[in-house]
Amino acid sequence: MTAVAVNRDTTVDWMRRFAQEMAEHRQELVELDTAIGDGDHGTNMDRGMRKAMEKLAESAPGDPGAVLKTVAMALVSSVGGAAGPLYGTLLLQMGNALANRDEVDVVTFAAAWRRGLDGVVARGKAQPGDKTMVDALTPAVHALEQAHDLDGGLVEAAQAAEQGMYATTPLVARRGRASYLGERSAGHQDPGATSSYYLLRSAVAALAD
Amino acid sequence: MTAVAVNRDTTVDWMRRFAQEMAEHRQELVELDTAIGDGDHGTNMDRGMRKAMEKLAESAPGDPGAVLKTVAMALVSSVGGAAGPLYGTLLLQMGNALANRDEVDVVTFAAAWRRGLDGVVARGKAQPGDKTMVDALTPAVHALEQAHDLDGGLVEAAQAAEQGMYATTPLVARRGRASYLGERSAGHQDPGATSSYYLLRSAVAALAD
Amino acid sequence: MKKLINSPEEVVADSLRGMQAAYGDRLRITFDPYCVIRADAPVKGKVGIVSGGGSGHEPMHGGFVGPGMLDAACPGEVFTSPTPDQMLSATKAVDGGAGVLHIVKNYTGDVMNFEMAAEMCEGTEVETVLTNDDVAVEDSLYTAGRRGVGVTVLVEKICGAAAEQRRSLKEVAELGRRVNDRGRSMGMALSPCTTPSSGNPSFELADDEVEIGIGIHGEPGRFREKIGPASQVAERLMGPILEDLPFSSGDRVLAFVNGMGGTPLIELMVMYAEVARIAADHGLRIERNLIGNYITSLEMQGCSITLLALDDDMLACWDAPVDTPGMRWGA
Amino acid sequence: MKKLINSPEEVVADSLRGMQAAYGDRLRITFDPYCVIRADAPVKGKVGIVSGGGSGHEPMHGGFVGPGMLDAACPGEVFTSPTPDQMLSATKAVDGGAGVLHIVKNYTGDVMNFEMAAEMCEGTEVETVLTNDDVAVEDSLYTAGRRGVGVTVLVEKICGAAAEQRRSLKEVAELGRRVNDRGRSMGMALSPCTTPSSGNPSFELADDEVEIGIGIHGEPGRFREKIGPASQVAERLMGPILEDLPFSSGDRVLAFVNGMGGTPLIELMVMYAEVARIAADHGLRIERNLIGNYITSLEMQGCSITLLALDDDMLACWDAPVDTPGMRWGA
Ligand SMILES: Nc1ncnc2c1ncn2[C@@H]1O[C@H](COP(=O)(O)OP(=O)(O)O)[C@@H](O)[C@H]1O
Ligand SMILES: Nc1ncnc2c1ncn2[C@@H]1O[C@H](COP(=O)(O)OP(=O)(O)O)[C@@H](O)[C@H]1O
Ligand SMILES: [Mg+2]
Ligand SMILES: [Mg+2]
Ligand SMILES: [Mg+2]
Ligand SMILES: [Mg+2]
Repeated sequence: MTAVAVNRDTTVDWMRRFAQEMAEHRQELVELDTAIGDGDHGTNMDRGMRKAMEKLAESAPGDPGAVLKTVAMALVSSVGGAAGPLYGTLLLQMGNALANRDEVDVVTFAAAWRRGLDGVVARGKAQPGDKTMVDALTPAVHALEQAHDLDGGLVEAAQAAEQGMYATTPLVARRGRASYLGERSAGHQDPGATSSYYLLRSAVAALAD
Repeated sequence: MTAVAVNRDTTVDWMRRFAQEMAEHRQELVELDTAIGDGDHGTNMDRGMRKAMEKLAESAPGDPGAVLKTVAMALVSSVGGAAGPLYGTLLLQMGNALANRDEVDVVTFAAAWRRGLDGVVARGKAQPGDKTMVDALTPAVHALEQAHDLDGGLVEAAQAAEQGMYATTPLVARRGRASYLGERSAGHQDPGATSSYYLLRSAVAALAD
Repeated sequence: MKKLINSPEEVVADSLRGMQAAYGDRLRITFDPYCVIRADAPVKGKVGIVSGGGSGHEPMHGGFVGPGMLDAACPGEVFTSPTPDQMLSATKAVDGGAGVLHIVKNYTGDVMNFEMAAEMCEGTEVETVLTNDDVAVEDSLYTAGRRGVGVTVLVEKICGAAAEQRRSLKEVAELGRRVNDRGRSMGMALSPCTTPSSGNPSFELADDEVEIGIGIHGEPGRFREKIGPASQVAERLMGPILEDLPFSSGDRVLAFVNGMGGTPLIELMVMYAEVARIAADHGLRIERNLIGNYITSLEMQGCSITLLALDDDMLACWDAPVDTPGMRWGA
Repeated sequence: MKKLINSPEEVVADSLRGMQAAYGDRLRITFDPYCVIRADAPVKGKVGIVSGGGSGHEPMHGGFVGPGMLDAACPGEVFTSPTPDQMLSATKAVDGGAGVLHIVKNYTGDVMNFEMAAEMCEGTEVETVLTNDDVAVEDSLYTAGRRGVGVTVLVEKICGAAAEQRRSLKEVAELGRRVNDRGRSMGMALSPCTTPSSGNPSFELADDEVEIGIGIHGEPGRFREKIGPASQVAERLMGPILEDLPFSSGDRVLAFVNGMGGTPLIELMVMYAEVARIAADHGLRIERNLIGNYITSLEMQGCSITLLALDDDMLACWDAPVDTPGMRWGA
């Protein structure tokens, strides 16, 4: 295996790649959210990650935990909607778990993800199957927890997130704005699950090799 | 020639036929008015003539002058816009000219039309060539004044009105709502000139033979 | 055509029924002929103020009936001026012995119908203020002249206040004419409107086009162009307005950004920001403002801007209490 | 997409600049973060009232800031709930020592952001009133619950008046909850709206179709149908409202006919006539009414109806003076 690991620079790189994904897939996320929500998820995430990159440049945090907390705070104060508090909480709790850690191993990293996901569930009260980002995150965190090394674990986590994302399509939404649609929400992929998959995919690109 | 003349019954018939023309050509007049005005001329005239027919039925006026005054008052109080006062004035002044007359001859009838047209010009200040109903009425009244008998005179008057109506198409409007269009009013037939032609055409059908 | 109406024929009557249900304690609505009248009319010794015009411009005029503004309004059919019998009936209903002012927008139909009404108003002294503030129209002998638009709302408010102070008919009329003389407007549209009876849009605009200089009945404007940012739209309207009066540095003005009926308030606020910027660039002092849907064209999207060069009297009359469904303060 | 804006990114900031230019004497506008605050805040000893939500619903909420109503509003991006730092900043700015009430519409985003804000508001007592009056949404454990719509405007007005009377935070919050409990709403759309950032209509409707039960962000409703007369539309909305509370004969109500932003006032008046008829058929006494654009969805055409079963306290609070850009009387 390689020299890539979860440290300050790779975490910044991860966030940079995620920001890029949000910019590139902005319109896709807008369209997914137009179908079952209010059409702003792409704009919200793109705006938030731009702001996060500015904040990272300004404050130059020194470890992965601080990087994630900086991004989390930027998201909380610039995204709004459901995604702002949820992604904010996810990254804030991960950041808390990684506070003052560096060169993080897979076990620690998986635990940080678990803490982040717990935060998302505590905040949003969604269960797996409710057709939310939780459906992409839950199997991803689980995969990471089963993994023996970071590289393989991240790849499997991203695959699990992707499957979780696809699996939201037939579901009937029970949380968030899409729940107003009732049965009519079935047949559409969840936008938040989709952006969550991109978060995992960015992690693979930045942290695995 | 025939027994048809301008008397109470034929005047009522004239108005009835005009009401019918306004109902039938309502949409045409709306479309003409949409092109260079505000699209209500057909609705206005149709509403007015319906009301006029109601009033005629209620009040059963006894001579041509009274018939025309009844219609005039109904138009004034139900048409609105430019056409209400103008058609109201036209028929009111004709009615005044024919007050207590019956079995009216062509000279008297032509004089009544002249008085009506003068009223329209006094009220609206339009000159021939301004692209208004005056462009249909002026040659029609002139033709009637030249005529030796009612039948021939009415037919010629209606033909003159028709020509006057067509002749409005190339004109640039200088009165009424169409004048806001300036040069862009050219190329469209004037709605008021069109309804005026129908007034003459109805007269032929009811009063000539 | 999709509209919240029962039928094209009944829309004016139905909306008046709505006003009666909503404001019957303050307004008296008559249906034959259509009039909206202050419940306490005639107010003895006060000049009565009557306005009127086609429907479809709500809240103008019916929504401006009440203490401090109009004594009566005569609503015509949609975009069709009302008839003399309405104005006669309204004039008689509000004649408190001090005469009645007719506020008339300069359209051929409105002018002629109000003229006929004035001729019929024997026994009541009537004065007329004609509004013709739309700079988009060339004012010449060879047209029907400038249209009356946004300034009409300001004339109604200011004359209404002057009448409450028991000024004479002549004084109220002169003030109204001064407001008209010192006010200028211009409008634009992003989309047309459809009258219930015609069922078709008043004009067609491409997906990226706007019409500059539009009238409130969908009359076409000065020109069409590709839509630009709000800053550009504001300049297109403010330019001709500022030139026309002309307004000069140091003038105190009332700035009125009016929605055409289908424009969201957030866009009117964006427009107001641009108007304020341009006014400041010209050294004008905006002393008062009015932002919202006041003189509309059914569901048309777009806006108009009106600037009024204020004097102390107008300012005081503007600030005076008004208590109508469409404009209310100090009461 | 044709809009009077400079750019999709700047629309909220530009509209706030417009508010600052127009109402800068009465409102303090901050841009980082976005807040609209009463110029005289904090009012000592008075409960501060903070509301907020996505932009695009104007005049709600920024237009309701002023004496007698809100102390501050937090505007989010268009149709996106604002962020906790805005609410924190607004809460601190209006804390006059008697605590601060947050008025929150029940949407996942709004609820979570306000929750985070409340967690951050150390040193200030905060109570929250959640509005969820939209009967179009099934209220169950398996949905996000009913949306907060028209009743929010009434809660803001009534709580605003109660706070001016120096009632305690608990009392003001309880009154707000009672208003929410006794109010029900339902909306419909004739046409969708387009957010500046997406540039595409929120949904598609056929030329002769309406959507019944729509949300204020273009969320789809209960069903679609061919458009019928206004009387039928009113029944579609009034039926579920009347059943839900339930309202019973003799009840005194406030009837609120709200335009979605692109609906002409003449159509709202036609709708009000129908609402009044149906209310009368049910033996309800309409004691107060509100008709116009108060909680909108950009340029959407359509309307919503809200009924509130009034008690004496609500009635008195409703009638109390209010002085804001969007609602003004007695001042
Ligand atoms: N209660 C919840 N728990 C977890 N995720 C949620 C919840 N509600 C919504 N989401 C996620 O948020 C996404 C929508 O985000 P976004 O469009 O930015 O916010 P909003 O719905 O406020 O417009 C949904 O696709 C869903 O994945
Ligand atoms: N000043 C005028 N003199 C004579 N006819 C006029 C004048 N102004 C308008 N008209 C006629 O009235 C017609 C329009 O009538 P109508 O559409 O019913 O009224 P409005 O223009 O008020 O909507 C025009 O086509 C024209 O023939
Ligand atoms: Mg969304
Ligand atoms: Mg016309
Ligand atoms: Mg007309
Ligand atoms: Mg949103």
